[in-house]
Amino acid sequence: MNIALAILWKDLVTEWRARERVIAMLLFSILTAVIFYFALPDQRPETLRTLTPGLLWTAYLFAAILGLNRSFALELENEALSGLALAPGGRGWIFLGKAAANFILLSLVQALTALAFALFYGVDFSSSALNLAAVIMLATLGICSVGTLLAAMAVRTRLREVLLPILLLPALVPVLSGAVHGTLSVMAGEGIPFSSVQLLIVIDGIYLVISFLGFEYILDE
Amino acid sequence: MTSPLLRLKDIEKAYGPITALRNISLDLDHGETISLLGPNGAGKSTLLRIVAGLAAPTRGTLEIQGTAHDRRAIGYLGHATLLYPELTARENLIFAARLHGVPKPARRADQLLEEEDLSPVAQRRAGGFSRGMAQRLAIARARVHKPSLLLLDEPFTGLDVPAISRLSQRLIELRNAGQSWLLVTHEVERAAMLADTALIVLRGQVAERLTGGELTPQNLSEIYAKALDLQS
Amino acid sequence: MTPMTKPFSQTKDDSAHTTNGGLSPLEQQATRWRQPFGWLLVVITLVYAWAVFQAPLDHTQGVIQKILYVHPPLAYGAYLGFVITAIGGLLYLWRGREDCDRLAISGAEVGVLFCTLMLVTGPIWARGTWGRWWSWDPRLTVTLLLWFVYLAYLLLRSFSGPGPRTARFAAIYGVIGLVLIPLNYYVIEIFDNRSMHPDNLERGSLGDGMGWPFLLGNLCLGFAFIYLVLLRWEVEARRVFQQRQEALEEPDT
Amino acid sequence: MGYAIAAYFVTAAALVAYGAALARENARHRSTVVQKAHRSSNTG
Repeated sequence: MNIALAILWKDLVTEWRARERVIAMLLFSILTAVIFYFALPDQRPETLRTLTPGLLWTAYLFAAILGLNRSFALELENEALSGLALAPGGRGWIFLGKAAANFILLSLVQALTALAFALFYGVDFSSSALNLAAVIMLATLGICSVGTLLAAMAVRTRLREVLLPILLLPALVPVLSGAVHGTLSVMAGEGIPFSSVQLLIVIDGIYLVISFLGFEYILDE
Repeated sequence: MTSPLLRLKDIEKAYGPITALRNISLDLDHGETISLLGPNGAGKSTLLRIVAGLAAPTRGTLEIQGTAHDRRAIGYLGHATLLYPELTARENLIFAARLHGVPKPARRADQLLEEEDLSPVAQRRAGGFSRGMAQRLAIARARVHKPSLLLLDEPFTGLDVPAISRLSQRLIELRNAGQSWLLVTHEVERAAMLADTALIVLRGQVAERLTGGELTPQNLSEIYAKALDLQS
Repeated sequence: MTPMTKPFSQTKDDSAHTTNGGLSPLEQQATRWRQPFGWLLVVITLVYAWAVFQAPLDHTQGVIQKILYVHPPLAYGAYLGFVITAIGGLLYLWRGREDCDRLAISGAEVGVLFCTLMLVTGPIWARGTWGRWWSWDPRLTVTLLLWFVYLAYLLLRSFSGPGPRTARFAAIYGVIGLVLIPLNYYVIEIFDNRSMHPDNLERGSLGDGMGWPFLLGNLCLGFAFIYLVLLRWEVEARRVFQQRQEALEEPDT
Repeated sequence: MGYAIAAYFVTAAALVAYGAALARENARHRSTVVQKAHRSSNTG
């Protein structure tokens, strides 16, 4: 457990000092919000409101991919990743540390992006902010668990960052579906539908187990 | 008899079609130091990565203290420093200590900074270190969990003269303190002066073995030159 | 935390020491078993072809409805492919068996072929029935999602670099791919109740006299899938064997 | 009518072509193994 906390601390301190990752993710997702605005057929309020969940989660997915790639690109500097591979003990804890750090940084970006969407799209989240946060947390847990596992693999292949979205997006279709459904009904003020919560919890559980056990095998040569 | 610190038997390593190592066998006892001398591409680094547990041999067995591989017994210093540029020297060591489950990581970090006399730069970020200082910090990191066997892969490359002599001095001190290490280098001088035994590695195989009295820089460079002529 | 981590002795399986032509004992057995299976496949194909010809015409859709006997049966290959890949991958991780890793490759490659054929025959059927190529028919959509997982798997395999790392990465992604089949099916069939799939290719139940051709179609294409996987498995074993032979012969400089 | 034929044709063609390609490669591998065995035996 200590290893996971050490890695979480290391990632957050590194990010706090460099701040490059959070800023890049934030600018990217807010920029996506703006671009979507121009991409929409018309700017009528109800069009914006109905499309917001889908657009919001699309921006989140791509910001997540940016952050996950960066999270392991940092480990490649000075081959620090081999330093992690050399550590004794189960590597699942290393996975937990990295996933937790990615989760915290992504949640920060998601919160600020939600504000940007609220501002640009005139959508009022405040009434159901708590429920929305819950849905976002649940989905982000799934994104960060399988995302951390796949990023650790993708960044060490010859395709580097290009491979991550190709590996990750098919795996996130169920998560996206659950997240968008949850967001839709939360924004409609009906609270979080049980079906979305159940789906997301099942996926999170599966991906956390696969990633925790699988990480053992991907740090080796 | 107690099992050796490190035992390699018929180690083979093939990357797809390329065979990097062909049946290498090697024993290293507690406190013994060995240097592996050979041209680039002879497979020395591959062998070291296998001993470190970073790579698995295609065939052959590897035992550390009589049992299968145990990463707690190994300290590895490769070409790369494994350090995080944003973290300070002290933070890097504390992180490495916690990673290896070392009790009281802060105290261990300070002790290592003392030993490698890096205390004055403890609070500076590792990213700003010169190659020589980064190397000293990397050695401290490799020794954080008091490994029984220290692996050094071409530690002298890229160092200026004072740094080379300091590092050589350091390795001799460690040896005298009973720390066994396995040094990979392509410099004859280092290979002969620092270790108890020198092995010449050519094209993935141990070609020659010199130890004790016969291991002098003069003797080693002659044999090494002859072995290189045979090979080409 | 366990002090001792996974031991790093060499791959301890006997599958690496192969005898004739690089086939492990399991692969030799599969190859021997494949020959008679091939003849059975030829017979079934003939009977299947005859059955399709004489199958009664569907009064509403006409002859195009006969695609029912080829499109859905392809699904076995598409889904079974990834099950084989995942199992092969897990056996490789757990037992270090290289021959199972080769089985995983074969399952994926033949599986993606069947998946692609589904994504070709499905739109052909939709085009003939509704005049447009793509309909978000539930089975077709799940197949499309699985198709992306297959391609990601094959891409990961080809770019993972030398040595056992490729097999390990592929094994892990194979497990994720396997989990995705039921997940995607659940999401599309039950969860996504948006008016997403108005038209369903296989909605009609089988009329009388259509049961036989459908059964034969499933048998024929199912057997074809198994035959091709076994064949591809042998080819993969021989490819790897030849690669290693070439490496041993010419002296590496 | 054409659609049904197209569907069956594509499926049959793809499967047969793939199977044939594999069989050919298999034969090629087998022949090289036999050749080597032959070569090494008489020069051995």
